[in-house]
Amino acid sequence: MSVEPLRQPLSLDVFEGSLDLLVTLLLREEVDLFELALAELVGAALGESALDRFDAATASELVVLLAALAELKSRRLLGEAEDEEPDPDAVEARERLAERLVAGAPYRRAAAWLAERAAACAGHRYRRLALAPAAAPAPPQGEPRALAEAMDRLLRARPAPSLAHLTPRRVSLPALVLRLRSALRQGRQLSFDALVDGVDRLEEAMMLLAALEVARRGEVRLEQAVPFGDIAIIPVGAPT
Amino acid sequence: MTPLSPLGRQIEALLFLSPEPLPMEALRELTGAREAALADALEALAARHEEGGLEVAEVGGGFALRTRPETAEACDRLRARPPEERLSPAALETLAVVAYLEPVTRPEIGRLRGVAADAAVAGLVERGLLEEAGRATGGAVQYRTSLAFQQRFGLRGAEDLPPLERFELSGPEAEELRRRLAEAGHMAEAPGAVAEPADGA
Amino acid sequence: MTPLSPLGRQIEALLFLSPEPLPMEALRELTGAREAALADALEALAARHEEGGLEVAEVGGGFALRTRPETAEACDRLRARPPEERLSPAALETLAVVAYLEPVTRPEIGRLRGVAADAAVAGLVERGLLEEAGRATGGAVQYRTSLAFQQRFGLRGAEDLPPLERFELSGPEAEELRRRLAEAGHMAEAPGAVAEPADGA
Repeated sequence: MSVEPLRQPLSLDVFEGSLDLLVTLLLREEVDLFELALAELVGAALGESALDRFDAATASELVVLLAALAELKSRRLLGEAEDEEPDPDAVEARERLAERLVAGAPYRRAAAWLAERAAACAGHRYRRLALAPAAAPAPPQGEPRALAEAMDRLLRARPAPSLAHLTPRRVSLPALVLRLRSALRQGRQLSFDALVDGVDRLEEAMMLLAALEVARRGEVRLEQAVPFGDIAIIPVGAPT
Repeated sequence: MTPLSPLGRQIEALLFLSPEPLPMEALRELTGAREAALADALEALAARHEEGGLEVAEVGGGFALRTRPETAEACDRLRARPPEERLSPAALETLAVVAYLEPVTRPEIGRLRGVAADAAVAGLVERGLLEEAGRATGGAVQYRTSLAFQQRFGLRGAEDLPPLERFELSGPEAEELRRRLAEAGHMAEAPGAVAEPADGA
Repeated sequence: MTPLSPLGRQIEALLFLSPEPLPMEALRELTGAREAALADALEALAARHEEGGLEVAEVGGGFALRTRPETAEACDRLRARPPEERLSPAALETLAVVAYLEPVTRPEIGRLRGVAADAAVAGLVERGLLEEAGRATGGAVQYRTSLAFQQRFGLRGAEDLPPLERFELSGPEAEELRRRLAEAGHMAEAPGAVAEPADGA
């Protein structure tokens, strides 16, 4: 299996993080770092459909790299003399960067190997069902009043919200839009309840936003038979 | 095709029930059979599942039953979950670093990757592909790859990873990199320095 | 034994994965096949599993794959195997935070540990070492250690916890620490704040 991500043409599919892009550029004879238009680089790295496959982590790394390249270009444009004595600090910094690039390169190639592996193993599903536990002990005497009280507490209005309990956001709207789209690729109607089965309330709310967003773009229509009932997410063009 | 031996049946039932791959050692304990007999029975079991919807796989340090890829679509409909999300390049690279260096801390990953690894690591922990593995001397949490990682990438264990040397830049490649870097000009502030990992947790 | 048809393979994979018996109606939806074809495929699947460790059973209003009775002994041994006994470092840390500060919420645990505690808390609840203890003012679920925790660690109660050398965590001081933890939630740059990802990487 030959993995040569560094030799592939520049596109999002080979964009392996900021340093890797730099390595790619440096190793490609045909690219002169200073003739490269930054705008072209953005286009090449994120692609035209960047919005559809937005990946915040990758994009933020690109931003960091672009800032660095912009700085490089500006230095060059200011026209430092070619034959000037090289600044020892600059030489040292360059050597440090080179060392880091060389040290990190194997992991970027290993990542490409992993990506191939993942593609080869993509179809397998594991059962992962917990073993039936030993028979649960019979509950001690139930107290019906306790049930009523528990229900009552749940139904009663909650105290004013405080920010203290906010859990950090770990789902993003673009990611959920992507997930929804890939689920819709089967061309079948989806059940909102099934989509959010087992997720927390925040993610459920975000998924609703994602569904509304996809509906706004005209890719699906939403139907809710009864108030508070399940929402059907129907791909446009699918039979009702 | 011949019917399964009683031992083969036991193994099939065990692999079916166990939520985790069962190492040979566990099979020995659970069946009381010897390793040679177990190996034969496993082979017969694998043969029996050829041309079916399931297969016997050696993955994550043991043996497991899993579905065959051609049934994936129906399986994903059953789980009412969208198919597994593609891993981003940042996530894959982070996984690669952890797989080769585990246990490893976030700052260490960040140093190798040239960008802070916090988001990538947290995302991978949430997806179950990385897990915590204690703390380093300085107090930073260390991470390692999980069983789900091995299942997803079809690895029996760390020994299935190609040696890292295979991926190293060759001498000429590294030289070339240095030369181009030098040509790129005066870099008092190396681009990589901009992206120093932010956390010391 | 004849190889399974593609439909048969799908059914086998579905019955393998499904936690509950699948009614004919569900199989129809999941495979898109007609009932007559499904019935044939189910029959072939059942025949294929004769003389194996598993069997196709019609049970609870649907079809299921389950272990055969003659494998029950080995299966019981698998069930009786003590689950992972050792507490992971993450679990132990989480237990410690709860034991010393209970009742405490997940975000508070995460703030103290420097990494999210969701998985560790869930695992400990599942293992019966932590339990819910009502809700904090803001609505977040609070946790405390369980009776099983006290038994396992040989403690009669919180007063049996070894004193911490450098901190005094009983009474008002513990209150104070909890208050600070809660306030940290309001502060943008809380020192121990969990570096959370902006999205799944």
